[in-house]
Order: sequence, then structure tokens, then C-alpha cells
Amino acid sequence: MTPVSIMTFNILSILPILILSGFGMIVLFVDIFSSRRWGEKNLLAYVSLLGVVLAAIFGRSPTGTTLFSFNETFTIDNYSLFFNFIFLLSTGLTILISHSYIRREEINHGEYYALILFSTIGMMLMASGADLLSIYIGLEVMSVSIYILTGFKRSKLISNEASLKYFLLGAFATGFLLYGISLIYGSTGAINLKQIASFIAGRGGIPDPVLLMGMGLIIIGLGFKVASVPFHTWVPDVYEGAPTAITAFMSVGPKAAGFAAFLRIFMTAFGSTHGEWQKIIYVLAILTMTIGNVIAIAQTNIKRMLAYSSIAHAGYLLIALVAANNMGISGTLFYLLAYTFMNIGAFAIVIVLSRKGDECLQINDYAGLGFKHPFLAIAMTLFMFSMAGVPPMAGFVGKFYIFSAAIKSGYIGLAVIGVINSVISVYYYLRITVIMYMKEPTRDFHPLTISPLIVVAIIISMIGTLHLGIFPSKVMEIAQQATLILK
Amino acid sequence: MDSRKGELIRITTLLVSIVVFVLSLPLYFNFNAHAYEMQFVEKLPWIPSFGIHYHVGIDGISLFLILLTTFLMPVSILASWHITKHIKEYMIAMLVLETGMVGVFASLDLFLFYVYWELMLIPMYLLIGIWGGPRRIYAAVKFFIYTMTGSVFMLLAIIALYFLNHRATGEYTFNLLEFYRLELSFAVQFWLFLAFAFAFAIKVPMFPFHTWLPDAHVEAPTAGSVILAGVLLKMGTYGFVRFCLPLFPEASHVFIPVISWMAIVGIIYGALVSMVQDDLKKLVAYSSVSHLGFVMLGIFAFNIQGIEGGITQMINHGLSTGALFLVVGMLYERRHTRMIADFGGLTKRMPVFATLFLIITLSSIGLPGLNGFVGEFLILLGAFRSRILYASIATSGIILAAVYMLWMFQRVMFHEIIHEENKTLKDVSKREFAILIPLIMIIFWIGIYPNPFLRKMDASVNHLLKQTGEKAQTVSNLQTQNTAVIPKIDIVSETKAEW
Amino acid sequence: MITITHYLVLSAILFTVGVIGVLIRRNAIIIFMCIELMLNAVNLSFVACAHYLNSMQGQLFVFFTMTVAAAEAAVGLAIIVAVFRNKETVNIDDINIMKW
Amino acid sequence: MLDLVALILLFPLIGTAVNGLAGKRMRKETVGYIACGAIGLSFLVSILVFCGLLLLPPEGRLFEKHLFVWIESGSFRSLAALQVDPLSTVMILTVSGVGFLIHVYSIGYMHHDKGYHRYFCYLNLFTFSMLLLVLSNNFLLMFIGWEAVGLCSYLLIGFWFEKKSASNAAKKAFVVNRVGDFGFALGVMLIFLIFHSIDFTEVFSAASHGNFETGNFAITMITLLLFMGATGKSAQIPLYTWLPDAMEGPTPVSALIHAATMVTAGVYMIARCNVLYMLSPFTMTVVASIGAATALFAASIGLVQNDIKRVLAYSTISQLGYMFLACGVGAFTAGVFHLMTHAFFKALLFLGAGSVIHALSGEQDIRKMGALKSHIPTTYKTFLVGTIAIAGIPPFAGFFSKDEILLEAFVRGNFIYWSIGAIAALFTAFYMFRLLFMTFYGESRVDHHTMEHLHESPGNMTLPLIALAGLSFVGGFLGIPGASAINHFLSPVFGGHTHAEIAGTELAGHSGHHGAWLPYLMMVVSTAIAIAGIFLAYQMYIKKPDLPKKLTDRFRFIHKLLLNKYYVDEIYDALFVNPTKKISVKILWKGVDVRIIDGSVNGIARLVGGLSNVLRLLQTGYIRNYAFYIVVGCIFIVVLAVFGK
Repeated sequence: MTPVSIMTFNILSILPILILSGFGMIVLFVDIFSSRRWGEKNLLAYVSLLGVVLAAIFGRSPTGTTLFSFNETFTIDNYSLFFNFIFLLSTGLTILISHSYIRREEINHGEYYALILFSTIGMMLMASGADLLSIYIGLEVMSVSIYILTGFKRSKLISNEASLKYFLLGAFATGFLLYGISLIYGSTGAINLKQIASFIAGRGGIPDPVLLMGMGLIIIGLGFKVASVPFHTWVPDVYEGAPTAITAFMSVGPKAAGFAAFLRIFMTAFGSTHGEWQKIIYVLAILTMTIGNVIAIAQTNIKRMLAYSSIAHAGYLLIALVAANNMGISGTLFYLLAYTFMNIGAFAIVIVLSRKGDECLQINDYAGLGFKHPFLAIAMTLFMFSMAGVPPMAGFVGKFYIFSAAIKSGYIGLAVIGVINSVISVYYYLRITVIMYMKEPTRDFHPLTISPLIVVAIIISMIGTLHLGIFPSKVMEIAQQATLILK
Repeated sequence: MDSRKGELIRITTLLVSIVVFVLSLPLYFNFNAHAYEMQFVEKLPWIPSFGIHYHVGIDGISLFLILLTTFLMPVSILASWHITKHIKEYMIAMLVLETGMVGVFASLDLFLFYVYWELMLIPMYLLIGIWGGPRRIYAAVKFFIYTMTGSVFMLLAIIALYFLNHRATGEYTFNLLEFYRLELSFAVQFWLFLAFAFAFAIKVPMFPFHTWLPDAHVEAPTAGSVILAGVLLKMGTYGFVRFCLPLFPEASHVFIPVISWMAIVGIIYGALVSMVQDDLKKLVAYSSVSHLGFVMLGIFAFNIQGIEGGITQMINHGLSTGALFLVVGMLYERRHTRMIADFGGLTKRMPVFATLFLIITLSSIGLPGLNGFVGEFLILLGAFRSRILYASIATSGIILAAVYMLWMFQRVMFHEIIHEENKTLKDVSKREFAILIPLIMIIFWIGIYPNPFLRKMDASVNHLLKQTGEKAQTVSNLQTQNTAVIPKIDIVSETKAEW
Repeated sequence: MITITHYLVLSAILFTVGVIGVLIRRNAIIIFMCIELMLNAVNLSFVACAHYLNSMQGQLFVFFTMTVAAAEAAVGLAIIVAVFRNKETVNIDDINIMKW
Repeated sequence: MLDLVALILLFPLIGTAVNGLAGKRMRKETVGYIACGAIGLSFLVSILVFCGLLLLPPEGRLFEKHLFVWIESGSFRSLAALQVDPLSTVMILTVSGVGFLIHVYSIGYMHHDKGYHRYFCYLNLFTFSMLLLVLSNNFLLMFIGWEAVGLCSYLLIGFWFEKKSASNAAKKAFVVNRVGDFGFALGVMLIFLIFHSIDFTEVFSAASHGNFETGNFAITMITLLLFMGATGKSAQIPLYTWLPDAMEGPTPVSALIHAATMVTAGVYMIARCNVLYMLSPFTMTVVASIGAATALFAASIGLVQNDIKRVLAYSTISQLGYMFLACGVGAFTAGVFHLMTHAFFKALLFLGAGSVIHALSGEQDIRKMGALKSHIPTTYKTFLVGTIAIAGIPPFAGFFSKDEILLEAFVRGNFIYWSIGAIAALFTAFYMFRLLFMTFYGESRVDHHTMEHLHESPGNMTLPLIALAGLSFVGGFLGIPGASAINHFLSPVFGGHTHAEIAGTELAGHSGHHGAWLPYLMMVVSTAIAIAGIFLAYQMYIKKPDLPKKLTDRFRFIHKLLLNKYYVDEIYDALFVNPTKKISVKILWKGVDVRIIDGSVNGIARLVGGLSNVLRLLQTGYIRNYAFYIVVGCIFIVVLAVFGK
């Protein structure tokens, strides 16, 4: 029996998590003592926003160094900091776009913000986890919060259904993940990533079948979170049913967290068995891109379309995982950041255009938007072109990065399939602009009540999308530094 | 939007474009015709982590294409005077388009090039899609996706070059001039050539990748068509000259028959199909396929006449076909139809217009003394020097050109006026006259005294030939081995770098 | 002699039973219970391995799994209740508004 | 004086520009004066240049005037430079001289036309183009003129563009010419490939210095290709079809096309390239055969045509055939000589015909004429001179030149050439006099209405007629056998192949067989042939006016064949024009383009769309299906992970 030692930990390393937890509690408390009538609940958004900002500020401090805490189960390094930034950014943007939305949808409960903050904590745990246990716990913290958030519109059947689907399938997939972890544990005797790696290295890099099986099962569990085919099926339904702001949140935060864990586990623990798992990911990547893009073409509901597009983007990111070089990893980081901006931006537009009882979710409802609300249309166009990978937007640089990584490792075929897919995707992204600019309006646009917070979110997203597209250099460098830790 | 504001926007845009044109003129006058090196170079780091620079410069090949762009821009803005719908957005799109086009021709960094290459898709797409004709959406989407399909493969090839260069020199860069020095194996050249050529062939467009063009042209607003025909198509041919030939010389040599036959088929086929169109814009669009077939034939003649002819013909096609679209646009503005059958006998009502139209038609036919001839003849001469058969077949295109253009001209301008609406048509307005006259003056200038143009190209074209020739010789024996079978390439070992 | 293999096989069988249950049952609560069965199969495997490897980490893991499962159960049942309140069914085949 | 040569081109160009840009705002008289003045000045300068050339010693009569470098690319260089030598001098004199007369005539003829200034603008441009063609010093510059005359013919034939037939004819002229130009352009390229230059002097000196043996394949190809150009421009088989249709233009234009400019270009070009042609016996045979065939073929069609201008048109084709026959047997001087005399009398005939048509208010059908002799006497007299000249009655111009060609055909060629030429001469004499008789003699078939307006043409139309009649009469004396001034003058150009030398050497060889009396015998024979033709015509159209009808009934088939011009136009339509159109529409456009290429492009898009609609069905909405996919994925991954080595 190995004795369980007293944990040593650096308070700095978990400071952001502590801050977020604290603010989550505060939100809950404030919620209890505030009445809806006086609009005090509107303050909750600002409170949670403050928490996010503080977490971001304090999370920055140990940059450049690598800190281990809790007996090397938790680590703060450039890699996790980068991801923390993505998480906090997506959380912050989500709060900005939620503010008016949840009031309008009458789901203005304090738990909403608290759950978002808690799920962010989960994500941070996933990105920072240095062993499988903390990654698992992070994943569950994140997921359970989002299960609830998905069903937050309690009175709406569609929301209930989404929540139920997500919950049952999520728990089901978690079962596979856990089983995978147990097999790896059984095979290597360790749940710490570094120890697993050294165990495999000790065996000359030749893994035994049980380990391989465990690895496969972990791919299922994480593949579910990042929405990889064939574990993607929950995505369209849940995205459609969830409150739009939560859809936006789900499409970026958990996906990024999934990839954070994916990369860390597979690069750190299974780095030397790259040959074993790359072929699986290879197939998954192709399937994910292709199925996501192809099915997206036929969608008429914008949330579903964005859901399939989100699946397709996961496919591109899997390419980077296959390539498994520093370029691929930093590319993933960059891509996820870019994706955060453009995707939340797009959902923000969707939220702005919706109103109570009429969510305006059919793509055709956007007809004539281009000249009726030029700012929204331009923003939407920007996000769509960015997702399609047209320069000079962030999405292009991200794709460029990832395809470069694939070519660098010699996966020309994968890159070719990737670019073909990106052409297919152009069709449905273009369709949004077609409808906005080139079709006559089929209905009146009701006077929009645009809250300043959501405008801030849209502007931040636009700036981010353009900045990463035109001046990506700084972020690239940071992302490249972040990857060094994995090898 | 009130009309005064619209007028202000128009005039401002026009002034901006004229200023740009005037600013581009020093490029011509200060251009050192004896140097093949890039001139007016600017190089600033852009994305240092990838070795990407904002690196621009021009040589004798890009000089005229840039001038063509800046010249056609005020012309097309002037031709857009009738646009009233969303005038602000329209003008923005036009100016963004100009940025993209000039950027493509000036970029010396392949990443930058690709960014510009794609960037100008968006405004063009919007121009077609918002201000176009009835089937504008289909045309716009087709244009965008078709072009994008080609260019993504080019992107992959650019990335591959990037790593190949790194492997050879240890330096991460997208600098075209560095890439020129690469010694690539034949197999690599073969595939990279294909990737680049696919993108460019769609853009040119070469047969059989041309079907987006008629649709795009027919639906685009006049100015869109002018820019599309005048400049955008040239990006394809320019790409061949700037990238395919010097980067992949052996592969280019091996592909001479393929490209040449595609060009020849394009020449004849484009002409024949053009002949039987009943929509004026479609007719001109297919004639572009034919004309650009000539350009490609000239480029792949691999001698100075062919390439100089090709570049000249790019300019000529920009002027003549651009002018043709302007003319068609003027007819459309008057009658709101482009069907040839709806016209006839216009000469009687519009004599000045008839004269201008005729000159432009003749320029497009390639009448000696006008610009079209200089390019076409040099191309054919060059092609003839390299492969007599190709040139002989292609020359028949000049017969067909006369057939389809003159037949069109006859049906539109000659005969009695049969349609009542045509009896009240007005001759060209001052604005329209101002649009066409500069074009016609240049048409005559290039036709009668093309030498100043040709001289500025000499050094660059000679250098290009030296590049392709020298590099081709080093691996020339490979050619014979590899022509029969498509080379198998061990891509992984060719490109795989250390982690 | 009951070896580690027996435990692991049993764990695998339990897991498979859980998976099959998820696949073939219609009642959301039963499906959820099948998932719980899967988790417990994993727990069994963890404990067996921990014992075999003489390592504490497996045991530790099981505690966390159980905690998480409890949390999941709370949330999951609440969701099912919410569905039931709106739809008055927990048959998952009837919960099919969103598709394609 | 020779330096002035550029002015020859400049004046018509200025005329074109002024009339083209400002003509509309000027008075008609001014327009006419400017146009005529331009050509007149050009003619005067041509005379000066001619004198200047005469001042030089015969072997040194070559002057080049460099203007600027036109196109230069690598080793290829085409100068904008003019070349004055005896051949081009003969041409500029003919062109500007006859052109001037036609311009003057046009002032009267076109007086009532609305497009007056446009007409003169084109006319000046036409003359300019032709002058450029003959003055250029290299093949490419020549090609400008070569194509530009095609353009001008297009503009002028289609001058009355409202008429569908006119614009069709115009297009046909340009396109058929382009077919020829296709060959010409290839020829120029081949010349550059072989000689590395396209300057006349360099090419010809390289060719004549024995670098190429006779019958050299490349030279044969060059000459054949150039000849292809000539068949288009000079309306020879198989590209002659545009010329008869070209009658749609105003009559003075026909005169210009047929006499001074355009059609003579081919003959000039071959004469210019005599050095090359002499190196290729095969081409020479082709040229001679085509020339002979065209001469006979066109003449036979001319026999039965009823349109006054059409008869003249076919006679032009036939006469051009003679010129090519001459060139083909190596008698370039004879060809050029005939070119010149033909310019005189054919211009005369056309302008005369124009005068007739003018008098008859536009009537062109000779069946509706007759007995005009007394009504329009000046026209009649001059027309008679022209007819006699073309028929070949001594001492009129046509006699000398045609006789020389027949003689050369016999001496240098063979009996067949000669006999074809002779038959064609018989035909020519017959149809020309048929035309004369039907127009001016016999009973009047003019309808009353027209009769009332019948009048002689004004002075500015008759004066050119008289001048041309004079030239048609005296022109032949330039080439009297034995003392031929033109032979002498042109000998530097045609080098070792001059008539003079032949007379001295080759003919001497032949005289062993035929004797020195041959030329004289030939003269007698050809005169006899001409008289026979005239006699026949006289018999048929004056003496026994019912005879033609009987003959027509008797040889219905042949008559119909001839009347319909051997159905060549129809055959061309059926062989080339219609199939091309049909293939283009049905196969290329609707088939290949729309169906196959665009079909597959859109097909891919549709396929993806269809796939999308199929694949989305996987998304059933049932949780158990989703769980099932996960399990399938799980099995797949585990199998791949564990066993996928």
C-alpha cells in the first residue's frame, strides 16, 4: 500500500478556481436575498462577470512556470493557462450574451450564473488535471452543471428533452471513459499521466491490449465531449433544445475542455504510442469533418446548422491531434480561441434576433437582414466567413495552422480531405450571407431591444475574429510556448 | 438614402480610385526596365512565428497587371453610376476588391498572396449576389465555391513548399523569392504543380473548368463583369507565370501538352459556344474562355514571344473584354435586356456608340493595329516556335473570333430596327463617352506602339525563362522517365520534418 | 481461487449488461439505473485492480466515482421529473421532438 | 523625295480622322474635298516618289524608311518601316491614282446618302490600308494592311447596314478573308521560324543566296500558306465566294475593291515574294492551277448572270485568276502588268455600271435595261472602251496584258494552262459584250417610271470615267512586247526571272521548237478568240434575241448550274456553316457545356446535398439509437485499437 501523503499545494495554482467557486457561492447567496421585482437579479450578471475578470487576472500570475499541486494531480502551466483563458473568455462572453436573454426567457434565476461558473471550474480542472482522476472530476463538474443548464427552461419540453438526452448519453459515455480509466489503471498501475507515460516507456513503448482498449474507451468518453462522430449524435438535439446562450457556451467551453484533456492525455501519457491511436483518430477525424459538414447543408434551423458546423470543426481539430506535433497542438489552441470568438459571436446574433415566444431560428427568417440591420449582418457575415476559413479572418489562420501541422507530419491525404470539407462547409456558411443580403425579407423585423452587454459581446467577438485573422502572431507565439510543456 | 448622399459617395469613391490610379503611375515611370529583380519592394514582418512577411514588390510581369487594375477601377466605378441600391455597400465592396486585386499581383509572400487571393472573393461574391441579375445567387455561390475549391489545394501546396523549403534551407519562410531557389524533385514538382495549376486553371478559366464564368458574368452587374473579366481572370494566368513556371519548371515542361491542349480546346470550344449564344454577356463570357486559351498557350510556349505575348494579351483582354462588358452594360441600361434578338439596327439611333462598339469589337477580334493583335500574334508566334501543331490549330481561333464577334455585332447594330423600343434609344451620354474613350485610346496605343510595354517586360520575362530553363535542364532526364507514368511520391518522407 | 481475472471478467459482464440495458430499455429511470450499473462495474474493476496492484489510487477513485454518481443521480432524476411534469411520460421513445 | 513616302500614308489617314471625327458637323462639300484632297495629295506624293526612284540607278532602286519599332520581343522584331521599290511604286501609283478617281466619282454618286461623311472616312481608310499593305517592308506590317483592307471592305460592303443582305455580305467578306488570313499568319510565323526575320529584304536575300534548294519543304509550306491568304484576299477558289456578295456595297466601293485595292493584294503579295515562290515548283503549280481554274470557273458563271455588278464581279474573279496563272508560271511581271491594266478598266467598268445604275435609279438587272446608248452617251462610250479593253482587242490595255499572260502560260507552263486561259478569254469577251449589248443596245426594257428619271450622270462622275477610259486605252502601251517599259522597270524586283531574261534565254530555248514567231502567232490567236466571243454575243443578243432562250431551254441543267454559281455557297453552307452551328448549339453548348461539364459540377453539388438529406436521417432523435451509435463506435474503436495492427 502506498501511503497517502499529506497534500502539498500552492494556493496560487488554484486561485482562479477558488475565485470562481467563491463567486458562484456569492451569486447563489445574492440570489436568495434579492427580489425579482426590483431588478436586483440583473446584478448577478455583473457579479459573476467580476468573478470571471478576477479569475482571469489572478490566473495570469504564474505564467512561464509550471506549478504542481495536490501531489502532482493538478498542474498550472502555460498550457492550462492558455486554456483557462479560453474558458474564462467563453464564460465571460456567455454571461454578456445571457444577461438580456435569460430575462426575456424568464429563466432569470441566480443558479444560472452560478452553474456557469461551476462548469467553468470543471473545465479548468480538466485542462489542469495531471492525472486521470482530476480530469474525470473536472469533466463531471463541468457536465453536471451543463446538464442542468440545458434544461434550464423548465417549462419548455424541448429544453427538457435536450437535457434528458444530454444527461443520459453523457452519463453513458462517461461510463466508457471510466471503464477505460480503470483498464489503464489495471494495466499500468497508475492514474498519473506522467507515470503512465513512464510505465509505457519502461515497456519499450509497446502497449498491451488492455492498455490499448483502455485508450480506445477514453477516446469514446472524450470524443463524446468534443462531439466527434459517431459520438456526436447528442449535439444537434441538445444545441437546438438548450437555451441559446447555453448552446453558445456549450459549443465552445466544453469542447475546448474536451480537447484540452484529449491533448494532455494523449500527448503526455500516450505520446509514445502515437502510432496506435493516430489511426483511430484519423478515421474519426475524417468521419467527423465529413458527416458534420455534409449534414449541415440540409439544415434549416440555424442552431442545428451551427451544431453540425461545430461537429465539423471538431473534425478539423482532430486532424491536429493526428498530426501530434507542436504545430498541431498550438494550432488547436489557436483554433479553439478563434472558434470561441466566432461561434459565440454567431450565437450572440441569433440571440439578438430572437424574441420571446418566437426564437427566429429558421435560417430563412434572416432574409433581408443585411440592409435592415447592417451591423448585425456584417458581424454575422464576418463570423460565417471566419468559420468557412476565408482570410483575413481568424478561422482561416486556424485552419491554415492545422493543415500545416498535418502536412508537416506527412498526412497529406488528411489535409486534402480537410480542405475538401472546408469547401463543402463554405456552402452552408455562404447560405447565411445569401439569405441575409440577397433575399428579400419574408417578414417584418420587430424592433429589436438590444442590450448593451450583448453588443459588447458581439464587438469583442468581431475584434477577436479579425485580430486573430490579421495579427495572429502574438497569440501564435503564446500558443507555441504552451505546447512545450506537453513533450 | 437621399440622392445627395449617394452622389457624394459615388464621387468620393471615384476620386479615391482615380487617386489610386495616379499613385500607381509612378510605378510605370520609375520602373527600371533593365532589372529583373523585384522593384519597389516592401518587406515587414507580419507573422514572425511562421516566417510570414508583408512582402510586396513588382517586376515587369506584375507591373502592367497592377496598372490595369488601378486603371479599370475608376472606369468601373464610373460605369456603376446607375447603381442606387445600397450604394455605400457597393462602393465599399469595389474598393475592397481593388485592395485584394492589387495585393494579389504585388505579393511576394505566398501566405500574403493567398490571403489576398481569397480576400477578393468576398466582395466579388457580394457584388454578384446583391447587385446581380435574376439568377445572381446561384451564380455568386457557384463563383465562390468553385474558386475556393481550386484555391484550397493551392493552399496545401503552399504549405508543402513551406516545409520543403525548411528542409532544404532550415529556414521557415513563405518568401517566394526563396522558394524560387528550391531544387525540388520531379515527383514533388508534379504534385505541387497540379495543386497550383488546378487553382489557377479554375480562375483563368481553362476548359473544362470554365462553367462558373458564364453564370457569373451574366448575373454580375456591369462593373462586376468588367472587373471579373478585366482583372480577376488574369490572376489565374498571372499565377501560372509567377508561380507554376518558375517554381516547378520540370513539371511545367511535362505539362506542356496537357495545358496546351486544354488551351487549344478552350480557344476553339469557347469560340464555337460563344458563337451560338443569344445572351450578349454569355457570348462575351465564352469569348473570354477563348481569349484566355490564347494566353495560356502563349505562356506554355516557354519562349519570350509566347510569354510576352501572353502578358500583353492579359492586358488586352482586360481592356477589350472589359470594354465589351461596359458596352453591353450600356445597352442593358437602356433596354433592360441582353438578348441579342431584342436589338438590331441600333447603329441608326446610336452612331457614336456604334463606332466605339465597333472599335472594341475589332480589338477583341485581334485586328492588326489594335491591341488584340499584338498579343495574339506574339502568342501564336511563340507557340509556333515551340510546337507548330498547337499554333496551327490555335490560329484557327482567329477565324472563329471574327465569326462570333461580327455576327453578334451585326445582329445588334445592323439591319432595320424591328423592335419599337429601340427607336427611341439615346446615343452615348457624356459619362459613357468618358468611360469608353480612355479604354479606346489605350487600345489604339497598344496596337500601334506596343514597344514601351514590351520593353518593360523584357528583363523579367528573360529572367523567368532563365529560371525555368536552367532548372529544367538540371533534371531534364527525369522528364523522359516520368512522362509515361504518374510519379508515385513518398509524401511522408518528402515532407516529414522533425517534431 | 478467485483471481484478478475473475473480478475483471465479472466487471466486464456487468458493464456489458449495463450497456445492453441502456440499449434495449425504454424507461428513462431504468436506463439511468443501467448506467449506474455500468459505473459500478467500473468500480468493481477499480477495486480489484487496486487490490491486485497494492495501490491506493484505485480505491480512491471509487470514492470519487460514487460521489459523482450520486450527484449525477440527483441531477438526472430532477431532469426526469421535469420531463415527466411536462410530458407525463418517462418513455424515451416518446421524447423525440428534435431530430434530423 | 523618297523621304516623303510616309506622307503617302499620312494624308489618307488624316482624311480618315478628320472625316471620322468631325465629318458629321461639316458640310458635305467639305467632306468630299477633304477626302479627295487627301488621296489626291497622296497620289501627287506617289508621283514624286516615283520620280525619286527613277533618279536612282536601276539596281539601287530600293529605299527603306524607318518610322519606329512596332513590335519587338526577343529575336522577333517588326519595324514600322516603309519600303519603296519599283513594285511598290507601281502599286502606289495605281492605288492612289485609281483611288483618287473613284473618290471624285463618289462625290457625285453618294451625294444623297445620309452616311456621306462615314463613307468617305471609310474610303480614305481603305486607301490608306492598301497603301500600307504595298509600302510595308515586312510581312507583319503588311499584315496590318492586309487585315485592314478586309476591315474596310467589311465596313463598306455593309455600308447600308439596314439591308440584311448587305450586312451578311460584309460579314462574309471579313470572315472568308480571315480564313485566308489564317494561312497568311501561319505563313509569317513559319517565315520567322525559318529565316529568323520577317523583313522582306532579309528574307528574300537569305532565300536568294542559295541557302535553300529548290523544292525545300519549309519554303513550300510557307508559300502555300501565304497563297492561302492570297486566295482569300484575291478571291480565288476556294475562297472567292465573298466577292460576288460584296456587290451589296455602294458601286464605287466595288470599283475600289475590284480595281485598286483589296483583291490585288494577293497578286501583289505573291509578286513580292517571287523569290520564295520560285523556290517551290510545287506551289507554283498550285498557284497556276488555281489561277487557271478560277479564271475559267468564274468566267463560266459570268456567262449567265443578270445583275450588272455580278457579271463584273465574276469577271474580276476570272481576271484575278489570270494574274495568278501568270504568277504561277513565273511571269510575275505579266501578273503585275495585268493587275495594273485591270485596275484601269475594271474601275472604269464598275464606275460605268454605277453610272448606269445611278441613271436607272438603282436598277441593277440587265434584263430590265436595254437601249441606253443614246440616253447616257458618255457612260456608254466609256463603258465600251472598258469592255473592249477587258475583251482583249488590240490596242486596248487588256489586250497586251492578257496576251502576255497567255503567252507566258504557253511558254513557261503548258498547253492546258493556255487552253484554259484561252477558253476563259472567249467567255470573257462573250459575257462582257452580252452585258454591253443587253444594257445599251436592243429594245428598252426599262419601266416607265424609271424612264422618266433617266439622266446622264453629273460631271464629277463622268470625268473619272473619261480619265479611266483614257488609261484603259493607253495603259497597255507600257507593256508592248519587246519594248516593255514595265518589264524594264520591275526587273530589279523580279531579279533573275524577268521577262527580259526569259526573252533572251529561255524563250530562245523554246524557240527551237516554236520559233520566234510564237508571240506574234499568240497575238493573232488571242485577238481571234476575243473577236469570236464578241461575234457570238452579237449573234445571240443583237441578231437573234430569241436564241438565248432556246439555248437555255436546251441546256436547262447547265444553265441552272451556272446561274446558281455551281451551288458553291450552298455547298459551303451545308458543309461548314450549318454543321458548325448545329454542332456548337446541340453538342458543344447544350451537350458538353450544359449537360456534361456544368452537369457534373452541379451534379457534385446535388450529390452532396442528397447525401446530406440521407445522412441526416441517421439523426433519428431516439436516445437508444444514439446510444447504439456510441456502442458501434466503441466496438469499432476497440477492434481497431487492439487488433488493428
